[in-house]
Amino acid sequence: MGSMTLYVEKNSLIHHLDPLVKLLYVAASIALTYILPEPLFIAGVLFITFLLLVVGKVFRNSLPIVALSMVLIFSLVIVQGFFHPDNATELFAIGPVVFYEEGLTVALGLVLRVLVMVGAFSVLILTTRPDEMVERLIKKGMSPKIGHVILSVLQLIPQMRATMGKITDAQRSRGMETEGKLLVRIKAFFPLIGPVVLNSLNETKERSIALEMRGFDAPGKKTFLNEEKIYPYNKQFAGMLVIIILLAIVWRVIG
Amino acid sequence: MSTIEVENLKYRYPDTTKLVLNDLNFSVEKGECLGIIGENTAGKSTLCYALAGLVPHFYKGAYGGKVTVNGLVVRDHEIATIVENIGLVFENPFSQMTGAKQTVYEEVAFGLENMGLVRQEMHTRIEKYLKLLAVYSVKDKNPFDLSGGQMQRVAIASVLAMEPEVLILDEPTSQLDPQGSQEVFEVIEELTKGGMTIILVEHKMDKIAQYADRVLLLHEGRQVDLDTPENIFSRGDLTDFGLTPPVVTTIAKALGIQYPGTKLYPVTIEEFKRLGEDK
Amino acid sequence: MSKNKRSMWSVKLSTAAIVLIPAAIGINYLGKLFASLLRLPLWLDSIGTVLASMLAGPIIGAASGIINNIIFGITADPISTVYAITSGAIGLTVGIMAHKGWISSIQKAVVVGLVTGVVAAIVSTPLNMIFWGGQTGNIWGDAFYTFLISTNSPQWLASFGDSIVVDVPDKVVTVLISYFIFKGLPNSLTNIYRQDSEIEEI
Amino acid sequence: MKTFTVREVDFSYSPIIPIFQGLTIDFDSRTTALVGQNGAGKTTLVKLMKGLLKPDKGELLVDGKSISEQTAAQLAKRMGLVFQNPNDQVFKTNVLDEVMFGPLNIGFSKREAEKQAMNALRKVALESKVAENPYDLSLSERKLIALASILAMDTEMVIFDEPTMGQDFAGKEKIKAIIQELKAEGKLVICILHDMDFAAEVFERTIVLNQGKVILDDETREVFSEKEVLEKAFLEQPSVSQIAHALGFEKSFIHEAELIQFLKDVQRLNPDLS
Repeated sequence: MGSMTLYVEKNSLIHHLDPLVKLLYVAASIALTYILPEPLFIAGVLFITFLLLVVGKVFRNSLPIVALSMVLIFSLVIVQGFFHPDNATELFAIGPVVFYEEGLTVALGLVLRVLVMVGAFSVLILTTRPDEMVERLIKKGMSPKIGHVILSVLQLIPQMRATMGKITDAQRSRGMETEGKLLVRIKAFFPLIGPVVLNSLNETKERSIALEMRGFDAPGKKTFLNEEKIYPYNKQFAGMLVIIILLAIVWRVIG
Repeated sequence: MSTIEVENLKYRYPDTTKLVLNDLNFSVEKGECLGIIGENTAGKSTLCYALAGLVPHFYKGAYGGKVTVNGLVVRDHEIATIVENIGLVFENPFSQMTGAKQTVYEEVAFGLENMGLVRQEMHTRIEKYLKLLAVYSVKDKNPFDLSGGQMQRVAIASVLAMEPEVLILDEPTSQLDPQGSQEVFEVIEELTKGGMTIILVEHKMDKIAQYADRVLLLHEGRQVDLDTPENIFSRGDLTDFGLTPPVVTTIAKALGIQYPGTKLYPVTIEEFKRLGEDK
Repeated sequence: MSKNKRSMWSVKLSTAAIVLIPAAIGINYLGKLFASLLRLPLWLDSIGTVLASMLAGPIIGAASGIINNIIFGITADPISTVYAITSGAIGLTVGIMAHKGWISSIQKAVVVGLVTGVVAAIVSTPLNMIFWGGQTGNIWGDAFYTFLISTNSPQWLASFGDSIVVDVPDKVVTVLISYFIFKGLPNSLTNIYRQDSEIEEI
Repeated sequence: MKTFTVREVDFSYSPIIPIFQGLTIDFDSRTTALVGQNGAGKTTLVKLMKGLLKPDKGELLVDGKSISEQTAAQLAKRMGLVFQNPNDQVFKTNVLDEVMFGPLNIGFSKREAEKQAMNALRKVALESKVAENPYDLSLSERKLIALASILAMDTEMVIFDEPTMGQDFAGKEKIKAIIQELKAEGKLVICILHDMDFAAEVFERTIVLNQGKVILDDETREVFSEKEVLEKAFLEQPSVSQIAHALGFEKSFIHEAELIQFLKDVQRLNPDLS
């Protein structure tokens, strides 16, 4: 039973970067698409993001993540293309509905922005071990308890997924149908979700006890088993990202 | 002063009316193994909670009397302080894993990180207890990928690594298969031999007979008896408390094999054999 | 909850309350999974958040919601990160209303569901405007958006409508399901999340 | 007479690791214990029998008729399966509703279902807890509730998966009585067990599974006398047999009373020796 993570174990420059720098990159790349919203410029940011994915040897792994936002992307193109309020220049028509150039331009900007967001996140999550990221954040002042919550969710969910099969088996053994009309399926929802909910709540009791017994609530300062990793060119990368953002803002103000 | 002292302990869970622990009085000496037996409703687990400070700090409710562990009055200290003196392992190995650690090694480290130990000391202790519990070979595995018996031994290692004076084992094998139980009992045997102070709650009476120096018999929250295994298991009224003696004792009773000059029956095979031969 | 005298904003988080958050997030996940498995026409992906709010108050509820979306952002679907704020607002709303006694009957629970749905839509609308020009990517919602835009409604109103048609029915059902589960929980469980209780001397 | 036949069944979860190859077992009216180490295939076997899994090859027959066309929910009318972990099925807010869920699903009227449920609860001696929340009870009580929820469905066959785990003496006595009662009612009873003492004491027939194969299948007494074969499957003899061995007797025993009688005889025959 593994942990729920999209992390891909590879040896690349991006993998060795500080998770916080990657996090900063996510924030910076999204911010840039707002500071300088021209589609051409956003495409540039997108290109760099894709480049990072390639350098990180995870470009292929990012495709399924991008695919998840396809519905949104299609919806953006269709709705804006046909119905954006500024629409004036006709591109083509399907029967009575007309597809406009202005809407397409707006949609293009939005789609590129979605892609930058998904791409930048992919850089972070495909090349960073979640526990490494959480440990970094804790050392930067995030509450260790929040860190604990995040890491335990990643392990809890695969376990719950495994219980799901057992519950379905148990309720089917008691004559419950899960296929058929909507009403039959609605009726099956409670018997299926009920045991997981009750169990996981009940388990919080035992797990809290176990954590208490391991000093989870200890008031003193916590130490760490893992030694702090040394990240190469950490400050330089972070500084570069900040400078780029500042330059973009200046560009926007004078331009 | 004894390692554990319990005086007039009374307890009731919040929003309930019945006392789960009703006027308990006993003490446990350093290096002793105290067995606790009784039906499922006897209050065994609640007593364990009271020794570890979970009662009354985690479970509030109504509380009376005094529990002292290693000189600390449990009522007056936070759980985090008490756990450095007394460790608790319970039946479900699964929910005892923190759930936030990727490897067995890190799992054991969890408590030590919370205690604020320096790194070198952590490594020393983790290695020591993983080896003691015979789970060193799985140190890089995900705790949830272990068998029940292995997981339970990791749970014990995690608690022992905090080096408490006393270890409470609350039905540590009831959710395990025979092989897993065997693994855990081997560890318990090691620990009792090593002079660890242990409180063992167990349904398997032959195991109680084998490891416990004294046995506390509980029934509906009351302390019925506290005596040696021979005395407890020779009682004629055990079924009234929903219990049966170890199989050897039943056989000895049927055959009239006793310690000479007493009304006591043997509780282990070795003693049974010895007395049988003497006779 | 009426017995609960502590302030609902109490900041000291008990271990039990903290352990509740991962459980809540897991329940959210499984709610969504079972809903899609049974092909139900709703998300049902915030049952855990709502339950956590009912059990441990607005802070834990909001934390469950926010962390839920961040975690799904970094493990499955980056876009869900954007709606962390919405999930947080859902947790807050239910937590506050539950504390004020709004989960004492089915009728009241329906009101909680309606309010939560509207709050979710109000919070989501600016997010949708900022990030995707007002749409949500939900087919029914976007269809409604299109309809409103084509009747010359302002974009923000269309966007709000887009969210409303998606969120309100889902949140009403979610709150009702959570309400039934909450009412069925044993006392021995619900009272470990309460921090007000004092130790009584006997 | 009720029979359940597993005929030439092949099954695997993944193509590389077969679980069963040509497995054949005939269950008859004798109460049967199914023992074996973890991973021997016990739970997989009962899932196949219950229609929760479908065999890759071979047939499963109830009274000679194949069950391959029936879904698990349909089979529920005929065969009850008590799962190991009650927490995977308990979801109602009181004990009575929980136990009534199965009977209602398979077409009992509300009144019948309630009657069945009360009957079943009486058998596990929890009838006084009908109104309680199952999660306010202990795990071992909840296990008995899950057991009652299957008994209430009044099926021709009942399969138990590890019913004695975590039960105290009283709990085991109840389960023993239930199994004997089911047998008296002419029902087919099969039970997966880790507890060899309980298997020896209660069941007429014992089947030992090891790595997907039946390595022993006979009257319980015969099975537990095969010390070497059991050891190969990493199983122990019942503790009475172990005690007898420790005392230096080679004979195998499955009941306490037998050993006591035997020892008494030894005492009488050799008064000075023992």
